[in-house]
Amino acid sequence: MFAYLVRRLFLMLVTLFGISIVIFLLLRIVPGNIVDILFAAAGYVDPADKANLEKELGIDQPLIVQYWHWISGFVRGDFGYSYVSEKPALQEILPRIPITARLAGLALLFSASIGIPLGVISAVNQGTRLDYTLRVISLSGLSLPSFWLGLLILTASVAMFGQMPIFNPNPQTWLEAFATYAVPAAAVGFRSAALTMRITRSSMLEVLRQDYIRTARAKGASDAAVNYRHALKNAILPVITVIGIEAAFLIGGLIVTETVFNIPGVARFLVEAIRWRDYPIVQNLVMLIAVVVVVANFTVDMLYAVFDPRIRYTD
Amino acid sequence: MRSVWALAAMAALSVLTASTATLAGEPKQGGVLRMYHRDSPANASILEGATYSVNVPFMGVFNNLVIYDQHIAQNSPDTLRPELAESWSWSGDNRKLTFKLRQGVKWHDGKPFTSADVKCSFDLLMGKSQQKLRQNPRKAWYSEVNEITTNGDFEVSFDLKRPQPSLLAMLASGYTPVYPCHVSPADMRTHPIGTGPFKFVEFKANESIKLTRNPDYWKKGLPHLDGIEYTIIPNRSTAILAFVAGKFDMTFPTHITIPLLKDIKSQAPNATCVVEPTNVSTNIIVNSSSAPFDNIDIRRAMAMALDRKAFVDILFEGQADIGGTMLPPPQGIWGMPKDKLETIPGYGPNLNANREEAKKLMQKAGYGPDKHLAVKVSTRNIAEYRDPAVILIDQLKSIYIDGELDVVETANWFPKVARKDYMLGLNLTGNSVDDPDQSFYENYSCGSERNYTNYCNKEIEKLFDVQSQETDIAKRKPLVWEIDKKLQEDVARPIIFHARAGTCWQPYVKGVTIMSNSSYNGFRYEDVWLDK
Amino acid sequence: MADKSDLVLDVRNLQTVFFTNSGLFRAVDDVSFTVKRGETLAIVGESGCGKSVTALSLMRLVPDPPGRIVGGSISLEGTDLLALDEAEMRAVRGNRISMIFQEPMTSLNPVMRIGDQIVEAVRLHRKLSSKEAGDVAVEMLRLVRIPEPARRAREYPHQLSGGMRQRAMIAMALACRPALLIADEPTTALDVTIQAQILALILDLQKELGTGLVLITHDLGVVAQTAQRVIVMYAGRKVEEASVEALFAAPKHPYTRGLMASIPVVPTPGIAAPARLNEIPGTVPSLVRLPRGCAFAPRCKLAIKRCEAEYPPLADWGGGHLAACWRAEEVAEVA
Amino acid sequence: MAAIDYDLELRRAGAHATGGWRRVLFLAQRHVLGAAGLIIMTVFVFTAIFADFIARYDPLTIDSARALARPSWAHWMGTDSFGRDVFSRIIHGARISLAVGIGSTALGGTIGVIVGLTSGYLSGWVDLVFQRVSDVLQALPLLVLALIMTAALGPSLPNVIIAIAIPLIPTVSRVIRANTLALRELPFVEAAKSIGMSEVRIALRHVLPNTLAPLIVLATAQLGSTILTEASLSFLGLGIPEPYPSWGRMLSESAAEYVRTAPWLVIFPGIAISLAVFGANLFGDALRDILDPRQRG
Repeated sequence: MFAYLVRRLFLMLVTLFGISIVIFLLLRIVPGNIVDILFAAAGYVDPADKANLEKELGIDQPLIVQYWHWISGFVRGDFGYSYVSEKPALQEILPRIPITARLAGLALLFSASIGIPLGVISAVNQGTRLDYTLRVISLSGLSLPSFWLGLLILTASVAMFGQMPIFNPNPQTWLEAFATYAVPAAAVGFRSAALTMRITRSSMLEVLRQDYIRTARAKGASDAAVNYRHALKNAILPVITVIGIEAAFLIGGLIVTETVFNIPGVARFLVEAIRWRDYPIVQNLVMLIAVVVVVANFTVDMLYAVFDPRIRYTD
Repeated sequence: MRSVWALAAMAALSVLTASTATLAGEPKQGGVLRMYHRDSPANASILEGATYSVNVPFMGVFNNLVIYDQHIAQNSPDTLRPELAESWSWSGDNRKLTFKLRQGVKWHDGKPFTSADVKCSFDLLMGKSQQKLRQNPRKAWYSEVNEITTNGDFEVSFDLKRPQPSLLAMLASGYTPVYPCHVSPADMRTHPIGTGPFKFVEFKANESIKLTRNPDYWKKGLPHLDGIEYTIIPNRSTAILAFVAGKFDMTFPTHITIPLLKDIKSQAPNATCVVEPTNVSTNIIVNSSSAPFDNIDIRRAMAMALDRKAFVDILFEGQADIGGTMLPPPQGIWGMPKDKLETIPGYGPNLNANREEAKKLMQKAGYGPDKHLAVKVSTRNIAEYRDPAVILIDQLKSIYIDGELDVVETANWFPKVARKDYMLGLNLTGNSVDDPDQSFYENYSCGSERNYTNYCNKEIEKLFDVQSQETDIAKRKPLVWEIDKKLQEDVARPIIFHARAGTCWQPYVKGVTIMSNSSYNGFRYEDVWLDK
Repeated sequence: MADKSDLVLDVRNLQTVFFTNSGLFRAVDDVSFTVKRGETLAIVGESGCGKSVTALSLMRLVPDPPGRIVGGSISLEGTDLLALDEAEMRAVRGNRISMIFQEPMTSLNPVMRIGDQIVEAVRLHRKLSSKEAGDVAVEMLRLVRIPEPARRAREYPHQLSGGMRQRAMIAMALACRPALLIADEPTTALDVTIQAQILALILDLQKELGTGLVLITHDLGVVAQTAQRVIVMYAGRKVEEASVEALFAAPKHPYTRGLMASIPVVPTPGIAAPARLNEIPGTVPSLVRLPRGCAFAPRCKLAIKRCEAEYPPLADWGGGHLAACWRAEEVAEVA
Repeated sequence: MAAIDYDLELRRAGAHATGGWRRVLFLAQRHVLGAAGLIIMTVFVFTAIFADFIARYDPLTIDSARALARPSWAHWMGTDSFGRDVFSRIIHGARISLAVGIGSTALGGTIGVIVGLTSGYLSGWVDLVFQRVSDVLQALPLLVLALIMTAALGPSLPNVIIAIAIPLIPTVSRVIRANTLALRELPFVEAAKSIGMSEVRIALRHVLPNTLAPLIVLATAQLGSTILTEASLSFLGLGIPEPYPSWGRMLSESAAEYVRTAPWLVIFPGIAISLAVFGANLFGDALRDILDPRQRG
């Protein structure tokens, strides 16, 4: 177990190192830098001013120096200063994380609490009209562009209630807080709920064919007992994996949803930072996301061990 | 010394009358004005910015020496009002402009405002001070200024190389606030300190900008508002939905396109909406240094093929203006009259005749129905740029030119233009003040940084100087028209149209005036109030 | 025939079919047999002959679709199982009739503790508290000779060896003292050394509890060791039925003869003969396109014209020795 | 015992449809949703190929006189703010969506197969490196990667295809690698090895064909999501540039402003995207059921 953990940890570090290189290089390949953007906003380019600014920000230095400067800072928790706001990058990033985390958490909750039960229902009623209906709904969840859905929701709510769920940074009541996040979370969560449902369904179908299900029936167990006590507990594993992976993919959905619903979370902030070529923000934020993803994957593997007594990491 | 103290006093009086006239009823004190902001400005420093994304939220933090009357829509030399300067006067040779400064004004951090601050600000703008602006887009405005001198704590003079009446216009722009000496340019970017009606509270990038009432504002009883809060919403449809749903008291100024105005009117019939020219021209930058547009015939043909009315019809449902470099009348002060405008090739009313002529020019250059000219039209990846470019490409089809849109990201746009790595570019030029000096020198003088096309015509340059020194407006106007016409005929930077845009606010918002010939100067908001 | 009250199971003319995309598949075709209290009936045949489907039919666990019991009756202790509704059938399953499956590795729920799985079986049919049921589970584990039963009860299937798991399966199946136990190839997947132990255990417990046993196997050695009577199935049909002694002494069906061909000497009961089935030339016919006549005829050395035209009826060749062959009497001589 | 209609039961099981058209027809009945998906996909592909004949107007021609016309007989889906016919644009947009969908799936799939095969077959350090690289790619959010890629490459059709294809590679290569690893141990591969077949030949002749089913399943599943990714990129302003009628671009921010004054500008392209993706997903699901016996339900 210990050896396994050490190995996993090492691989995680290797992956993170790779990500840091990839994101660092990608950003430098993207033409233009913050100075170009600042001058674009100012409507002129002055080569001398530009060179000065680049020197001031340190983006005139050799790549290896820049990389070392960044990564050593990141490891120490020193994220540098945002090129745009000139505030500490950490201070820019941190307050936005809980917003996105809440949104993502709610979306995942939505996805799990709707996707798993519907997936089970669909599987145990395989081939019935109910199954078909649920499958069509779930597939449509995977087919609707989330920004389109968000836009329609917004428009409909203004048209019908004269109100719209726009982000409220300081909700007064619990209800307000819920309203702030629920609708956008539903818009993102619809897709992952659909995905969760599909995975649950196929996982359930797979499990329902297993010998031990027959054993359970041979004991005289009822359908409900077979489906929930025996099958679901086994079928949940792949679902956990998918929810874990989906957590990473959720970022994509969050970007457009945060844009449509104007939620000042990290996802939209990341896109803006890419647009501004704000290296300290983009690099550190992407690394943070990568750390979350890598840790999430690791957690999923550990959860496997909890849910599946067969798995003991000894490798 | 020709005194204008009297004039200044009269002007000060008219500020009072104008404001009382425009504000129906007794202004109510209090309330926070909630607006949305169209994007996240790079920083809070107006002197370093070149977009009204900075001006709108932060103009209220500052004062100028002089300012255009905030309640007269058309900025003109007649609407200049004193602000931090109590009065101003020109020397007899018109080469020295002296301001008497207001006393007892305090910066938001409590330090007193003096003439040193004025000198600091303009030395900073002229690049003469120890500290440097990270960017200084309007350095050229002060190219005729020799130096700034102070005389005691409350008098300051601008010493000019030659007479330049337009200097006052530039000093009155929202782009020309007075900065405090004791705050570094870097700090001004993150936490601006001014003397204005509103104090800066916070600016969260991509999220919000908050200002609060300055209780020690030197204009007693102002501002009426307790504060202004901007929520940054880059997505226009979301922003408009939120305004319609009553989440905001006011839209971002001049952010509502004409087609969307109908939408707001139908959804929020009580809202007040005003449509005014923004003094932003949409134009074509032509790379005349390389093929194919080094050929004047092809340049002319392109200019003649433009169906300006179609642009205006499609993008503005007819509500935009066609003119030359200067914003056309009646809102524009310096624009050519219609009859003069129509004598310029391509501006004539007979489109078919123009296009026939354009085709002939193209054939002369060796192109025709069987031999089309392939052209790339570069533009920025912003709807305001992209949409006219799409129309342009469609129109060029009529004269054997096959255009392809080349969408360029903001970061790459200016480097690309500077490299001359384009054939045609669709460009927007915003004029911060409706003034020929600002427009001509900035965009057309040899070596100017914003003269993207590097158009350089020494003869015209001389004419620039002539009109610039003319103090009599009536005499200056024909000079300006002549220059404008010449610029269009040279196809220096063909102007397609001058945009208009709408601003809407809820009926209880009072005291807002949208400027009709500039979208950079009207956001002091000290006497805006909420009637609720 | 023995006393009617002594009969635990009476299967008559059982017919189970599968509707597949290649046609109708008669997996069990008109099969009848009985099992007495404490008796062991072995069903033998090659894989695919319908013996497992017969077992599942008895449990009414044939997956539908595609399978369906379409005819006959299954009488367990006088109750016709085919007439019960699903809820009534559930009350019987695991209670009066239980089954042990071939694969101990996959037949236990991997994420449930062994004890819990037995407890579930008990509590489905007995009104016991979970503690009492837990005690029963440990008791059952002890009964199947699992050392340290209390500790094992708290373990998961993967922590047990194959043999242990099969013991646990047996414990589960017998937890409610069923009248009939069906063991579908219970030892096939196990090591040879374990096989005998498990078999011995089943027989011991059967004796102890007086349970009727249907043992499904393809291993004639096992049959000789354990069963009192044998049914031989081929292509979904019962082709021969006899007491073990009679069958081994003189098989009346060429197929049975073929099955025995690999065994060097006729084994005597009680002596382990780890003989496997010999390959009979040819292949099992497709159950969809069965010949009109005897299904074994194409592979049969004794086949005559009549075999192909007419299916031979099951006839009693003396002493309850049934066989479906036109030349039953000649089988024993043709070696 | 209730009487049983054997014929009916057998028909239900598909016994009458043993080959050719009858088999196809049966499968269509069995997988109604999949058949619907196939029809949608066929219409979609057909539309893309014959866009020039189906569209009633040139999708690029601007007509100020007809701007923002409501849906009518002349303009079935109305016109946009430039007076361009929305129906014609959607028809032509199918081409772009199809090009992006197929292009990036094919590109990502091909590279993924090569990487997966090499990685699974050679194992050792090659495998280790590929595995880490795909770890890296998978830890980066797909849309963020695509965003940076399009920013780096510039917005054009080929670049969008590349940007969307790259994040696909690890997904495909993982599946192929897993299959390859499993297949390597199988007797027929061992046999091929024993008769002296070269490794490359074994990989191409024996291993690859056997990973085809999961590959096809994966590819159809990805087809839909690539179309969605393109739409999201365009929505964020980084997809296929104007004036090409990409569906995502048609739905982008500026079009969204017309959601109430000219809802047809928003509704029809949205339906087009959803329908195409829905079709691809339905078809992919059915294909998985048919081709991947393990998943068959």
